[in-house]
Amino acid sequence: MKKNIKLLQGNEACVHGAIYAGMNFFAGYPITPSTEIAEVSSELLPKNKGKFIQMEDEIAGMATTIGAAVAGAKAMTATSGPGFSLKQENIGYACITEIPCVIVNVQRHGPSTGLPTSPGQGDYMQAKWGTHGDHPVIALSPTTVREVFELTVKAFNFSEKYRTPVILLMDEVVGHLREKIEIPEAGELEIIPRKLPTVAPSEYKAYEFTEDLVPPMANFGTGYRYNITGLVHDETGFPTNSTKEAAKLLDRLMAKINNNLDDILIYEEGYAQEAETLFIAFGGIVRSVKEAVTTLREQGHNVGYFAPKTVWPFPEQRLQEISKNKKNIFVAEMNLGQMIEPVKLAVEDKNIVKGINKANGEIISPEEIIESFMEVVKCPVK
Amino acid sequence: MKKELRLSGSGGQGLILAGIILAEAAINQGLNAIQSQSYGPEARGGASKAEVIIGDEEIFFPKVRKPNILLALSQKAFDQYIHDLDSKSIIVVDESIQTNDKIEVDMIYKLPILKTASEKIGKSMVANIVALGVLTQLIPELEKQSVLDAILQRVPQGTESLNTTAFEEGIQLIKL
Amino acid sequence: MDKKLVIKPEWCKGCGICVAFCPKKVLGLENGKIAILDGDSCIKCGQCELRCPDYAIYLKEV
Amino acid sequence: MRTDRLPHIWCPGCGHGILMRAIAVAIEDLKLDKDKVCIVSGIGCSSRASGYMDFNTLHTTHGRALAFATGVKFANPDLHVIVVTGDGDASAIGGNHLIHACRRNIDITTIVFNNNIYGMTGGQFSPTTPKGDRGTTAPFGNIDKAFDICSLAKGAGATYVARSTAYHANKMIEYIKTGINHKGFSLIEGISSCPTYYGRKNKKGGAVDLLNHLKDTFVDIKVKDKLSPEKLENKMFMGEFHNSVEPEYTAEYDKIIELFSTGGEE
Repeated sequence: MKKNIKLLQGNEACVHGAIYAGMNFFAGYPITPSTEIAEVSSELLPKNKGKFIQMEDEIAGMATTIGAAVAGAKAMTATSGPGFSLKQENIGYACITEIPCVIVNVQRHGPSTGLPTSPGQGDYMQAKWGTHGDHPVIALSPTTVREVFELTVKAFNFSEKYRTPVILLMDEVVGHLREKIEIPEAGELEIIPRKLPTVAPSEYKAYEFTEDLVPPMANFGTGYRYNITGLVHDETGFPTNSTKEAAKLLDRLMAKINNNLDDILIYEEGYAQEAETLFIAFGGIVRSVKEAVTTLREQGHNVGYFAPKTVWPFPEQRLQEISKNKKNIFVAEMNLGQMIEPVKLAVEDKNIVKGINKANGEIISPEEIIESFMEVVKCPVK
Repeated sequence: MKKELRLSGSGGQGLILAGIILAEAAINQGLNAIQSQSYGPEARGGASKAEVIIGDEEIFFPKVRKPNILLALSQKAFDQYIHDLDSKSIIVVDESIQTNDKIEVDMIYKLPILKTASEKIGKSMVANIVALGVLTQLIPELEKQSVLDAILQRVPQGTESLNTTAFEEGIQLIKL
Repeated sequence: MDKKLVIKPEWCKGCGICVAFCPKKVLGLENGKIAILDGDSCIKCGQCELRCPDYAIYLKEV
Repeated sequence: MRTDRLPHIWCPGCGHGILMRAIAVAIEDLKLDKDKVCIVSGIGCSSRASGYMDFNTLHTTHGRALAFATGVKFANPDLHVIVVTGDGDASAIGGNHLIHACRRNIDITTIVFNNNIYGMTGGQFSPTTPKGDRGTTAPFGNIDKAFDICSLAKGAGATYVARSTAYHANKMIEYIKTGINHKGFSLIEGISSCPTYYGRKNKKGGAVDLLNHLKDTFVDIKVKDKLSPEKLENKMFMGEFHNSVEPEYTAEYDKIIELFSTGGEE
C-alpha cells in the first residue's frame, strides 16, 4: 500500500526524477543550496551504471555535461546563483549547437554570494537572458517535492524532444523541503528518447531543416562523423559567415520552441477564470499563494491563482485569456519584480498589476499576501 | 488537524534527524507532513532547528509560524526560538535550561532529557531519541509504534536496542 | 614502390617553407605559388610535404 | 582531412598547418577507426583544426575544450579523444581545466599548438610569450614570466609529457602516436610559429626564419648532459619529459560501477 511513498527533500527528488528519466551522467561543482543533488547523484548514478564527476569549477561542470550528451548520455548538472552565472556561456553553446541537457538552478538570495542558505527567485530573468545573444530557453519551476520529480522528467523530455538545454529553476524553499512523495511506477510517466538519424552517414546533415525543425542528433562514435561548433553554421554543421545562414539558424532555433507552446507550457490554476483578483507566483511562493487564496476564499473574497510551471516561455496567451475580467492582479515573487514584466505584457490593463516582493532571503508568507490584498481592496486605486 | 513543531538545540544534537523521523512516522500513518531545517553556520554548532508540520490536509506554507510544541535542548536555542508562542503552545526543555516565568504558554515541561541519555542510557548522543519519546506522548495523533518504526529505519545498524531503550525512557519521562 | 612529387598550387599560400628546406633546390615560387623548377633532382625525401602548412605539396605513391 | 574544407584559414607560413598534419599522420599510422576518433578544440587559431579533420569534431568555447572532452571521454571511454588547443586557450583561460585533467589522469591526448601569442585576436601576448617580447597589449615588452606548459602538465600529474616543434615534425608525429597509445593523460606541446603577428612584432622574420629559429634553438632533452655549457646557451629543450603508468580515471570509475552497481535504484 505505501510501498512507493517516501519523505524526500526536493533536491533528492530531483535526482530520483532524473534517474527515472534516464539520466546516466552528472557533472557539477558543489554549491549551496543545490549540493544534495550532486551528493545523491554521486551515490545513485554508479549504482545504476551511470557516471558522476565532480569538476574543478562550475564552467567545467556545464562543459562536461554537454560533452557527455554529445557522446550519447542523458546528462544533467546542478548549481545555484553564482554557479548559474558562471555556466551561462556554455548554456548558450548548448542552445546554438542544440545539445540536449538539463541544468538545475536551486535559487538562493543574490546578487553575488548574497545569502547562500536562504531562498530567492532573483534568477528568473537570468534564466531567459543570462547567456548572450538571442536564443531559445525552456525553464520549468516546481512548487512541491512531487512536482520536482515530475518536472525533472519533463525537463529531460523537452531537452531531447526539442534538442535544447532545459533549465529546472528551483528555489531553496522547495530544494530543501522534505515532503511526502509517491514515486511513480516505471512506465507511469512518459520518457522521450533522443531522435537519432535514420539515414546513412553519407546522407546525414547534422543541422538539417526538417519539417519539425528539430534535426535528428547522431551521438559521437556511432559512425556519423560531423562537426559541432558554437560558430554560426549551416545545415552541414560547418561554420559560415553568411548573414543569411545566421538568420536562418536563429529563426529555426526560436521557431522549434515557439511552434510547440501547446506542448511546452504547463501551468496550474485555481478559480483563475472566475476570480476578481488573481494571484500569480512560481516555485516555492505558490505554496504561500495557495494558502492565502484558501484563507481569503473562506472569508468570502473572490480570489484565484495562476501558477506557471513553465516559466519560460511565459504562458502569455493563457494569462491574457483569464485576465480580462480582473480587478486586481498580484504577482508575488522573492525578488524585486521580475515575472511581473511578462505578466504586464500579457495583461491589457497594466494598472491592475501589482507586485508583492520580498528580496531579503525570507519566503513571502500567506499573511503578507493577504495583507497586500487587504490594503488594495480597502482603498482601491483608480 | 494541523500540528506545528519546532525542535531546537545545539548543532550535532541530532534534532534534524528527530524532525525527519517525526515526519516519516506521520506519513507512514497516512498523514501529511513536511520538514525543513536551518542551514548554514548555525547548523554546525550554534542554535540549530528543525521544523515539522503534521496535518491531515495538504500543507502549503512550509514554515512554522505558531509552534504547537517548542523543544529546546540548549539555552541558546531556547532564547533564540522562544518567539511566536502563544497561550496554546507547549514548551519542552531540558531541565538544565533557565526559563522565564513570565512566558505565557499552556504548559512548560522541564525534563532531564540530556541526563537520561548520558547517565541512564550512557550515550549522550541518543538525547534526540529520548526527546522523541517525550514528543510522542505530547502528539496524540502519532502512534507510538510508527514513531519507533521510523526511528529504527533511520538509526545505524547495531544501535536498534539502544535507541529503543532511549525512546522508551523518553516516554517514561512524561506521564500524562 | 615509386613516388611522385605532386603540387596543388590552389592550396599554396606562398610561404616558401618548402623551397627553403628542400635539400636539392627542386622548388620555387612562381607568381607567389609553388612550382617544381627542377623535378629531375628530386630525391623524394619528403621534407617539403612534412613542413608544408597548406598540404599543397606531397609525394604520391605510383 | 576534410579536403573540401581546404585551404584552411591560417596565414601563410603558419606552423599550425604542419602540426595538424602531424596529428592526421599519427592517426593514420596507428590505423585508428575514424568513427572512434573525437577531436575537441576550444577557441583560437589552433582550435580551428577540428573543422578540417574528418572525425567526430567538437569545436567548443574558449578555454573549455578539456572540460568538454572530459565529458565525451567519460561518457564513452571507447573513443580516442584528442584535444587540440593553443597556448592561450590551454594555459590562460583554460589553465584550471588543464591542471585538473592532468590530475585525474583521464585518457585524453592533448596537443598544444604553442605559437607564443594570441593570433586570432591580432597578436596580444599570451602566458607563453617570452619575457621582454612584444605583443599588441605589450607594446613596451612583456613583463610577465612565461609558463612552461610541459612542466606545468607534469607537475599537475599528466603521465605522458613531450614537446616537439613545427620544424621537428617527424618527432611531433612520433610523440603524438605515443600519446594516443598511452593509457592516461598525455600532453604533447608543439612549438608553432606565427609569422603574421609574433614574427613581425618581434622582428624575428618570416615563416622560414621562424622555422630555422626552431631548428637552431631546440635540442633534445636526451643530449642535454652531453653538451657543453657554451653549446647550451640560449637553447631550449624538446623530447619526452615524462612517461609513467598510473591508474586511469575512466577505468577507476568503471571499478566503482562494477563494485556498487545494483542494477536498480536504491
